[in-house]
Amino acid sequence: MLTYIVRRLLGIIPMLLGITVLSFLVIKLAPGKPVMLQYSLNPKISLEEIRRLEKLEGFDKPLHIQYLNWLKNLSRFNFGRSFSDGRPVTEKIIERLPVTLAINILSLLFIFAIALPWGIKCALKEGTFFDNASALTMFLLFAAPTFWLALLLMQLFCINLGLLPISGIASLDFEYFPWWKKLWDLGRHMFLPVLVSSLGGFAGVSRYMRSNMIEAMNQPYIYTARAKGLSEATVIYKHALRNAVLPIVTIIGLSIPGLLGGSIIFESIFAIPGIGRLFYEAATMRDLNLIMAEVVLVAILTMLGNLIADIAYAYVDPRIRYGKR
Amino acid sequence: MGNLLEIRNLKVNFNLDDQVITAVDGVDLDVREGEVLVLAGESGSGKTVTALSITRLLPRTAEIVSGSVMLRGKDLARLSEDSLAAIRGKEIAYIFQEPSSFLNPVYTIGNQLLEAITLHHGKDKEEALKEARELLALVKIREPERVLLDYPHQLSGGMNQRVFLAMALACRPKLLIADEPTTSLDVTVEAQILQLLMELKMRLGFSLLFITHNLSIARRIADRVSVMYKGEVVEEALTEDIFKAPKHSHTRELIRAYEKIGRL
Amino acid sequence: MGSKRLLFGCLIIGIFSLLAIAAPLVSPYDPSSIDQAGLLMPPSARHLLGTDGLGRDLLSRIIYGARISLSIGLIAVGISVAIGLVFGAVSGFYGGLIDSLIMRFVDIMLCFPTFYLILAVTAILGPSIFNIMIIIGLTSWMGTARLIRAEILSLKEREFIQAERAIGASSSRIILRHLIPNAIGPVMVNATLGIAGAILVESGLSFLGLGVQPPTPSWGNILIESKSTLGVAWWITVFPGAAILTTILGFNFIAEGLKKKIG
Amino acid sequence: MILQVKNITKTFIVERGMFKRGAGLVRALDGVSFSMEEYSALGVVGESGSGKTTLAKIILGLIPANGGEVIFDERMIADFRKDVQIIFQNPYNSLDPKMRIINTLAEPLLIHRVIPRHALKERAIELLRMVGLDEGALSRYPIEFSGGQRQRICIARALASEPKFIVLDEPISSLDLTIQAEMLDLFLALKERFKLTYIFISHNLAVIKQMADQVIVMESGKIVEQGAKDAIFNSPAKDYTKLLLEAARGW
Repeated sequence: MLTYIVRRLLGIIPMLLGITVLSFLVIKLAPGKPVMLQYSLNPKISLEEIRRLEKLEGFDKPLHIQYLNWLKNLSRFNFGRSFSDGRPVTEKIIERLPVTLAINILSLLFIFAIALPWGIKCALKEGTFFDNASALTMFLLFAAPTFWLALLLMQLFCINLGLLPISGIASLDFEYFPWWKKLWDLGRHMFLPVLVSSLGGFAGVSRYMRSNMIEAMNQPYIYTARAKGLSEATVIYKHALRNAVLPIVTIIGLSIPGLLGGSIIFESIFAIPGIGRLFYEAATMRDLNLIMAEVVLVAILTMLGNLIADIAYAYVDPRIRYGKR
Repeated sequence: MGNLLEIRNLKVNFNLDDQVITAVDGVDLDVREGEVLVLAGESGSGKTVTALSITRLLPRTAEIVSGSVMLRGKDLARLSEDSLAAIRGKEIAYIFQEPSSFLNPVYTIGNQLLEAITLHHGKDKEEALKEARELLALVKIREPERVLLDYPHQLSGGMNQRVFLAMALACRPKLLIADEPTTSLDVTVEAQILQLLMELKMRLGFSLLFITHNLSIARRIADRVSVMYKGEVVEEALTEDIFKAPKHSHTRELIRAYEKIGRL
Repeated sequence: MGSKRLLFGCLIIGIFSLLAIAAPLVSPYDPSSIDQAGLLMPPSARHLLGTDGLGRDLLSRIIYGARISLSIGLIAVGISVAIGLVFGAVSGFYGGLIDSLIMRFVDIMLCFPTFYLILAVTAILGPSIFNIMIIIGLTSWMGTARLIRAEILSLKEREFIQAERAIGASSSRIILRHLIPNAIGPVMVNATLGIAGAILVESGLSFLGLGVQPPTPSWGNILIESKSTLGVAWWITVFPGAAILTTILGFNFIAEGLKKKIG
Repeated sequence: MILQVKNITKTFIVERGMFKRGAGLVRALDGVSFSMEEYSALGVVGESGSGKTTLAKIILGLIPANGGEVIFDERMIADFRKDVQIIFQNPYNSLDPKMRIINTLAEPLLIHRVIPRHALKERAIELLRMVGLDEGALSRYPIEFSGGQRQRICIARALASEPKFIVLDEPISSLDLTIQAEMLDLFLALKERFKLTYIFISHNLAVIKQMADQVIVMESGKIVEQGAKDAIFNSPAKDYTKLLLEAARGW
């Protein structure tokens, strides 16, 4: 087990290298000089000034030197300053990260808490009205653009029914609330964002769980379990379920990029100050340092998510944990 | 000798998307107390479906259209799912063709074996473990302690079939149904498993319904042979008689083929 | 079941494609002409789906939007399938070092949540229709590459490929006459789903204002307005979204039907 | 000598579970040598994992060996790919599911330019008749045929280029008993008709006894015993051979 983990951890190094090189190249696609871009809005800066700044930031050096310098800074979590307000990029991201992580983790929990039992139920009722109706629903959820669903839900809950606040993560007078009211307030604000960011994943995971379960129920060992005289409940929940659930572990890892990507859209719709919205703002303002920092960050988060899921899967599946004798 | 099991006019259909296929078409079959009955036939002849129908272990698409399955006077075909579950494993046990895929890959051998032991008799853990070791010794597994902790994929096909046999015999069933249990094994291992099976049958006195396409096995172990062809039993006779004087044309064809390629 | 879905999907996509191609003939108004009679008019006989905030006919804008959205979907997937096919086939057929290099590259690409990468590149290169097609294509080929590689690896193990080699068939003959015809089915399914995915990405991008730029109508950018008209003009939210939903459903139905057909 | 196999070794790398260190090496073949006379029939018998199939693939050049060599006598084998053919165990996997039978049969004819294009169809029909099928099969797909029929088509394809040497790798073990018997008769008839030299690989000693005049017994990649059929069956020298015979005869 230990050797496997060490091997996987070592595997991160080339991945990190690849991720940073690719991110670096993406930014270098930019036509024109970055410094120009940065200060182009500022008419007071002269051409000489720009040259000087370029030298200062090392933009006159060859590409690989620039990359190495950038990498050196990166290893110290120094992504430079934001073009828009001059604050350190790292600081801006750290400030915004908790909200995004909280919503995504809540979504993940929400997805799995509902999608797994739902998928199992569909599998056990394969071909019935319930199964077909849920298949259709999931199909629709899969096909609907998230931001459109968000708009419709906002219309319904916030405008027609007036039940929920339309945007933000807290009320204006949040600070003066007692703790229970704070919690309630947060809950009301978080409800729609978490729901919206879960819907797509929910459809995917429940369909996946359903097909895994159906497959497991058709395996030879299910005949064995029945032939032993086990009750149908034991057959399903001991023998089929364990086999069907194991591969789900890797799905958690795979759903991370989707969730993080979705953050951009729903955070900007619901006006939530997370890294998704930060990225959106950076993209509209062409704030290169910030864009680059976030691209690297989400890629690393994704990679770590996959890594953890892989190791977890290898651990829970005895066929991988123990080889042949 | 009396009949342990009497199957009468069994008919099983498979309801597929666009058609109905009759897999078993009016089968009568008797298994006598303590005998070895070989159910022989080629692929698709309906022998496995017949065997699974006895305790209704069929896939969802299958449907028992008619027939009775009497076990010592009790009609299994009319029993509720719960009462049938009480009979499976306890009075009628199965072993299958590919032991490695018929064992659950995510549980240890010990777990699966203990399940079989404790299911029909409430035993405490110590007792059950002792029983498990004895069962493994019964099927001549040398390192029972180690095997109990192993997962199926860590054992060879032959070992898994031994484990399977131990599991099937846990409740000392009256009838053991073996569906091509040696087909996926090498010939030398096949010989060992068959020998073990016959030894255990002598010791424990169960009846054996053995399903195979391999007539040389039939010749070796059977008291009687039933031949199935296209969902029907076309011939049933004492082993000696059927090889000496086969009556049905399909049996003759089978035996001719066996003489050519099954017999050394 | 499979063929019914396939038919239904083809019907939906067929209708949208026809509308898109014949946009100038079938749309009741020019998509950018402004009706002086009023902005944000609800659906009526004059404007079947109502008008937008500038008084433009919503139906006409959706019909013209179909042109943009469908062609972006189609071309982006064309690019991504082409790249995926080459990488996947090379990787699967030759194996060894080149295979591990390509697959590591795929792993790395997959670490970038597509939307971040696309947004980063559009932010830098500027959002034009052309850029969007290329960028979506360049960032969505990894699934296809993996699929093709897996298909080819499993086909290579099949005995009929060995038998072909035994009768002396050349590598190119095996690839062209045996591997590709047998691997193409899953690729078609994948590509159909890919078109749906690309249309979704485009609409999201345009909705954020970083995709197709107004006044050119696309389904995503028509919806931008709905943020500010929520509760005032429901039709601006409902109809373009429904167009996206139906199209995606159509492609998904085709994919499902194809999958069943292939077996 | 039509075939000489000299000291073939082949090792495979296998992953042994993720948490056991590194990969293991498995010796699939270990110093295998034998030779064959023209028009002779060699039976190779062994259990799973004995290296039979690996040997077949190496002889055909479908996978490379790690050591040793396979020599076909140049005077007799002019064009390796045309003159040496193989029949696999699983007929369900051996035909391209997307190809009509006529195209499958035409492939070797086209590749080796055995006959002019316009005669292709006629030749394909002839091939089908040879293996007991008729021209109705031409425009159909593999899925429309039973296992036995598919194996017949595989034989027709193998014979299309008029080979001198055929490797039969468990060619009947996935078929029903009665079909197996028919296939053996077909092989024997074709052997006579085309003056074939062949290697027949099987785990079934009874089949080997009928199909071969020389026999090789293999176990874990090595040749345990080789010799004339009668010698092997009547007075086996090695324990393993005895064990196999005993298992096949019953106890």
